[in-house]
Amino acid sequence: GREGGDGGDRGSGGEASPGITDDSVTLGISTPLSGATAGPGTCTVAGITAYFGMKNAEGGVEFGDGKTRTVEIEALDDTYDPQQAKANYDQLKDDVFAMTAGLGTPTNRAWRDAAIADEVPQALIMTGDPLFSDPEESPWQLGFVPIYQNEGEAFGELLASSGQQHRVAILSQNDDYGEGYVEGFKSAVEGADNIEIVEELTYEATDTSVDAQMTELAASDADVMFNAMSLVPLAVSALQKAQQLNWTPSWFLPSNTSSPGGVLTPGGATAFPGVYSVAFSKAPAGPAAGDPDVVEYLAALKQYGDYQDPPAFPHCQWSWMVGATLEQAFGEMTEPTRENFMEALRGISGFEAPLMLPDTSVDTTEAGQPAVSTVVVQKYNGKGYDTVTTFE
Amino acid sequence: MAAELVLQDVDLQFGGIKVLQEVSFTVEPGQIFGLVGPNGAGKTSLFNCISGHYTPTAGAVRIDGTEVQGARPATLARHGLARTFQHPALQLHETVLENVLLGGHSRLPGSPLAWAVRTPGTRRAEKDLRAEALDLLERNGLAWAAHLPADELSHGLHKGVELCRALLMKPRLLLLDEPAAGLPHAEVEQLIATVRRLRSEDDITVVIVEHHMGLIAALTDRVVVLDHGRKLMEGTAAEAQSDPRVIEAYIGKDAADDAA
Amino acid sequence: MARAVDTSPSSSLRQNPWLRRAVPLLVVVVLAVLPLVLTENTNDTLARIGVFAVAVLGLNVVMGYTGQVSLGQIFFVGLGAYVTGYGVQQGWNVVLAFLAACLAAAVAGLVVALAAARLGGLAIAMVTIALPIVGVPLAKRLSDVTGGSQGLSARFAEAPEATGLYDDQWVLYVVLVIGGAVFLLTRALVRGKYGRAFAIVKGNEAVASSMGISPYRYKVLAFTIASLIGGISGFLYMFVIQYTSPETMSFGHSIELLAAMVIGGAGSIIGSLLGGAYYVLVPELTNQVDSSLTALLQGVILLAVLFVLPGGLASLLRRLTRGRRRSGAGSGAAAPPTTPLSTAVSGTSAEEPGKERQGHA
Amino acid sequence: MGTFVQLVVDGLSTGSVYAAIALAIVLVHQATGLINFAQGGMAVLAVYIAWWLTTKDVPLILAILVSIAFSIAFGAVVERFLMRRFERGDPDTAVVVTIGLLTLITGVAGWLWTYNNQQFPSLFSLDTVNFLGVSVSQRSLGTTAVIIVVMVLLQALFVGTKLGLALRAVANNPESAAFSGLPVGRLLMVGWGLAAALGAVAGALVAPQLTLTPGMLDNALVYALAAVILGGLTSPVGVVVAAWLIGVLENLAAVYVSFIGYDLKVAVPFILIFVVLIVRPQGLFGRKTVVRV
Amino acid sequence: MTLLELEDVTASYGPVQVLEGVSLSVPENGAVGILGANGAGKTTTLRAISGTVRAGGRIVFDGKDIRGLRPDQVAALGIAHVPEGRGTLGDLSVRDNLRVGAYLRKDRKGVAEDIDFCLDLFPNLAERITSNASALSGGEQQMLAVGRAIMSKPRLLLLDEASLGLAPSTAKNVYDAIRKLRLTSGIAMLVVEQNANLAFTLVDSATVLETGRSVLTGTSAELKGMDEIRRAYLGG
Ligand SMILES: Nc1ncnc2c1ncn2[C@@H]1O[C@H](COP(=O)(O)OP(=O)(O)OP(=O)(O)O)[C@@H](O)[C@H]1O
Ligand SMILES: Nc1ncnc2c1ncn2[C@@H]1O[C@H](COP(=O)(O)OP(=O)(O)OP(=O)(O)O)[C@@H](O)[C@H]1O
Ligand SMILES: [Mg+2]
Ligand SMILES: [Mg+2]
Repeated sequence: GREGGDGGDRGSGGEASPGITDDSVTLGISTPLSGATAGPGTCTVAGITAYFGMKNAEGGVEFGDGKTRTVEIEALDDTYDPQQAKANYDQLKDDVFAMTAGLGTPTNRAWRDAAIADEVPQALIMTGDPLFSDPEESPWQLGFVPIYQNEGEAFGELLASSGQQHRVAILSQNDDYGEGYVEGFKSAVEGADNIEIVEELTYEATDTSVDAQMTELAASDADVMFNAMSLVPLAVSALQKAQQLNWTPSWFLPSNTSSPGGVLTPGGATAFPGVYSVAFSKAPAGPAAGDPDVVEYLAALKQYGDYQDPPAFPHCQWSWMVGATLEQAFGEMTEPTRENFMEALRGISGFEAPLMLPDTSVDTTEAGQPAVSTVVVQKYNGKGYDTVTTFE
Repeated sequence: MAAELVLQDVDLQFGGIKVLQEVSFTVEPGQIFGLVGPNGAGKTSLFNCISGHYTPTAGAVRIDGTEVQGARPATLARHGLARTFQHPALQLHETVLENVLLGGHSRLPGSPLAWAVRTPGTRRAEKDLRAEALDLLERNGLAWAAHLPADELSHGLHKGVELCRALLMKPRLLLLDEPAAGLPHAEVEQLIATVRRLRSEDDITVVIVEHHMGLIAALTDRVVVLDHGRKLMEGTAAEAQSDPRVIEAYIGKDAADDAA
Repeated sequence: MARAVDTSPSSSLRQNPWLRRAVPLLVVVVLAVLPLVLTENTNDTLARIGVFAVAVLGLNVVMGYTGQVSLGQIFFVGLGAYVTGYGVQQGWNVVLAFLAACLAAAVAGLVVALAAARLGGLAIAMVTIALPIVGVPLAKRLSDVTGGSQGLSARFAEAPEATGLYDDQWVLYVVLVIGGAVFLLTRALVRGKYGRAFAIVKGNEAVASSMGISPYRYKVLAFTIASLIGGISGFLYMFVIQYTSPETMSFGHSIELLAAMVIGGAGSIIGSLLGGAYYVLVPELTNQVDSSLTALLQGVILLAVLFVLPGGLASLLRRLTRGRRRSGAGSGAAAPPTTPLSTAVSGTSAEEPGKERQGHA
Repeated sequence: MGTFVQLVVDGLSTGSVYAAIALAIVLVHQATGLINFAQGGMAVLAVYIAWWLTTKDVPLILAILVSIAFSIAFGAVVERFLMRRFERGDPDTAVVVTIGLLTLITGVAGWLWTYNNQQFPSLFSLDTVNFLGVSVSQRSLGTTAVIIVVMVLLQALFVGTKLGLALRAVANNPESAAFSGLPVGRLLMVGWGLAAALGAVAGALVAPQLTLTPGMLDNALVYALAAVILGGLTSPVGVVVAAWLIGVLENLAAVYVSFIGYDLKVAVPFILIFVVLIVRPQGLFGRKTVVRV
Repeated sequence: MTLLELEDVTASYGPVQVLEGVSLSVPENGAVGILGANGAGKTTTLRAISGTVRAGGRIVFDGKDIRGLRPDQVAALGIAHVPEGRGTLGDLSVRDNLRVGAYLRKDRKGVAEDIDFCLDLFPNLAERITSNASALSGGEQQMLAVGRAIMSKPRLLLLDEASLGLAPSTAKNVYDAIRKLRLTSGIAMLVVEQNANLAFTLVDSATVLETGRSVLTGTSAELKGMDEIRRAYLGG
């Protein structure tokens, strides 16, 4: 970028960065809005749009410099194509104050270097890739959702502490997502002599079926299935196939394929002794339905997020929380500059964003961790989830 | 320069269908040789065996003493064999000139890289070839059509373009498959003159398949008559036309009477 | 003869030798100045267009000109990008990385073509579509070299100090020079000896072979050249985007390249450029209109363009310059000589249909 | 051993999914000479309509029938008002038009029904049948049975009926067919309509398993195309057999050939295509086309 | 009674006009020839009738203006066109080609009989009945194209160089058979033929085209007597 070289001079000047005026601030999003990942991608836009839509309707967001600004969102579709994501970034970078909430590892990586060079914040993005949470490597970046390793680890710890012998079968997506989960899980059960990993297989995100994998895994006779899967259709059919094979282990699913309505009901999850997942946000369905947070959220999602159905992906909730976290940072900003924003963003700790589950919080001060690094393990109860602390 | 062509016991089969059986004959260098016979007798297939488009099931094809059965058509073409097709096959959206230039392909020097950077050598070669192609078209009365797309030419003229394309290859052996089909009488006379000139000026051996008996009689030194894939007879055109077997199988009794 | 001789102004303009020399010069001057005066965003976009125009050009060589449906072009782009990225990370000289990208893509293309060119028609489409489809998991498997699913970043596009240029200007200049050279070379290649050979291999293999053109060898040649050009495009991809991952070569992009080629104009040099522009600009445009309806809008635009111009965008240009060839043939000459009947007999018994009823009944 | 047989059975049922779409592709190719990339998209559209009806409490079977009727009309309209313009031109252009159509339909489906996953009810239950130590769901069995029926019907259509003959004639050479009085335009519309109807059936069969999304059939399409080429474009029986073969070999290769594994098993159909077509360019069961000079 | 009447017919391919006024008429059960040099517009005239090229002027068949009809509509009126070049459906078998020819007919039995008739007329085809048409020899394909036209039992047969590539005896057989059809079924025909000697065995009269215009029309006898015609088309 042409501003690349002179960023240093501007740091303390206090002259406003692009995309922010005295009464408004614009945020950019590049995320898949069409193609295979459009479902969660659309959610990432809907949640944050709903959040700031609601805030704008209340008059705006109060910034630390005393001004109240409305927040505008400019979202572009990248179809999960890194090249397109970079193009979107190029297009947005001069008009928006910060980039945020976009979903995807390769797509966010594609313009990470450029964002650093241009000194454009790439804040609270939806990827569990640890690179974005390393302030040395990524000074202008911060991930939002827990790194994949954390989620896998949480379940691994629970399992290891159960005190019983377990034979574990693993089926993971063949990319950094699946690998991250498996890595976290393994590091947690390492040294625990009650856990034996008996079979470990992968699938491709483009596969139409995982029947063969399920058949092979079922033959291993494991009693725990660790299923690091990010695709709803395959998660459903994996649950179904296991039942057909008469194999009903305890089952672990990651946070983004554990929707009760979208995955577990069609998958017939009640047939299994326990379906576990990890989470930091309340599920809008199930027991939490009456929760005031949830009610407010669902109403705003409909009204401001243009999202009519009950969300089938947790990304809607997550980006709602991204909105709240951004608001928190804005409140600490004393100058309308990107640098100041990053500083403010990195100073949040113990923030319980709306929809957050008890025992989880936003903490941006911990190096090497994304904004949310705490998760709780939950167990499906036939309708929704209960937080559990023991594996039974 | 003209080539000698020898076929020895050539057999060709497709599945169960015997298309050619034990066909043998010799075409002397510089001869104009006729190949006639009823429809489906195997004339075109025989051409295909010579030009490498078909591989005989058995037997040998020799050009200037070298066995060529099984060789690829492109190889044979580069060694001086040219042919026209029974159904003219032109690049319909290209101009007539471009179609003819194709015949000069193997005579153009230069690697892809040389052509990509347009070395002086390639430019000169292209220019010379163009001049030559235009000259050929001129001599065959098609110069007026040189810059028209081939599909704007009527069907009957496609044969002429094909002939020019084949001639630009500077062949030593030329196979013509029904060159007179679709030509009005006056044009046939022209064609006869052209082929004669090919022999006398360019020293080419010519083999012609043709149902136009007038042309066969006027042009050929020798003919072979095929029937059901077998050689029925060999001799001069006059001998063939009066051979009862040929009349029976090919010319037809009435037609022979008419001609007589 | 009623053959109309077109002497529209456009065709006579193009005939003018001065103009014919002046226009390319003007184009060069404009291209040299543009990066300096345009905004950063425009330069970025133009550079990306350059990347994909080169990719489409490669596809055109193998498919538009030689008629082999290749759904694998994006694989070679990805390969070129990976090799470049790897080279840069290993600290190779950029020129070396460029050559390696070209060589790797060309060799891979050659190997694939040696096998694939034995097949024809749709079979070759299916075999080539396997390249991106297998390429994605393969790139993940070779994660030591490729960075796996997290991809590979390489920043090597900083403008040298001495030039005094901004990065985006420098990037665009490099794309213009490399891309321009590729376009000019390809243009020359598909005009003369090899262009005719490619065309006849596409049109009729039997005829090609009887002209001394081995269809197999020329298919392999075209495929290899296309892959080489794909590799160059991959180098530029890395230069402009500075990042690649397995998603770069997902087969959807191969299909989009194919669409871009047809929309630009199959078998057209300028069409490749237009195709590249289409590939880059339409997503930007649809994003501007409504980013939640991009697929719908892109479908509409694609269909609308082809509905109006089935020959692609380049056919619009061709339509404007039509007639040039005819007038080049020289007016009056373009008529077949006919049997001189009319002068002798016309009028004697023409238009007397009564007579034809006298035949047998 | 049990696992081996189960893997074969799994492969057959996955293969049936590919076969369903492959049959529709064969039908449109036989009837128009085109490869229709939008075949999957059109099927998805039909399933959405059926799904939307079921959410309005229309019985499933009725909803599917309505979606089939819609598809016939939609296919005919697509031919009449879109494809007709490209039928005489460059086939590559026509193929790209179908790609554009696919993009458009996907976009429309995403717009009308969002990109969320929808559960489409199955005609067959998910209960399993066990034999020889192998379990198969009734859904797979039902899908396979329907596909076999469709395959037989298609074969009969093309070989035995005057309509099938006319469709083939038009696909082969519309201009020449018209000289014998074949109403080319109408036959093409019929061909597209039938193919779309078949697509709707295929979609309804596989949607419960794949989960309904706008891009539901995108990944399966490549396999279906592979099956079509492998089996032979002219043979319904061939493509079904090829689809099964692909499904089975893919599974076996993933499990028993270590360097292939689950990540590269996708290469199997293409290797298969390559090997088979070198020997039989017309595909396993295809009719040989002769190109004479 | 005139079956087909062309009056001042014009036609063009894109911007290029190639017919500039062709007039001719074919009586019921009559046989009319069209002669002309290559490129004179013979094929285009037939194409104008069968609706494969856009035409101007008047084309009246059986009292009805058929200009602007689609080819299949023209065929449905009983006009069968044997086109120039390969007039077959290459990927279909010989038998299927013949069946397609009979597409408009409803009489199963008659169709079966006529297939046998064609196979009798062209024994080559009988030998290759299950082959793809594209595998046939050039002459055999021509036979099949003629056979297909006969299968439709037309009222008017448009023959464009039907003898092209046929062996002399076969060509003669075909013309004999067509002549017989004319007698038995009352078919009328319009015949383009470079082999004028052959054509004159069939037609009663002929029109000479030159650069897209009919310049001369006469009975067979009249035309055969003209020097220019002999020199250009008949030889001797
Ligand atoms: N590739 C092929 N596949 C099947 N049969 C073939 C093939 N090539 C030729 N034949 C058959 O071989 C026989 C001879 O064909 P060929 O074309 O050689 O005849 P021809 O003598 O040239 O006849 P014509 O005078 O009609 O052109 C024909 O019956 C034809 O059907
Ligand atoms: N597709 C076309 N586009 C443009 N011009 C054409 C096209 N087809 C034919 N022509 C022109 O129309 C004129 C008449 O062609 P036509 O085919 O009717 O001639 P013909 O009398 O049948 O000749 P032949 O005896 O060679 O078959 C010719 O000058 C030809 O160049
Ligand atoms: Mg022949
Ligand atoms: Mg003609």
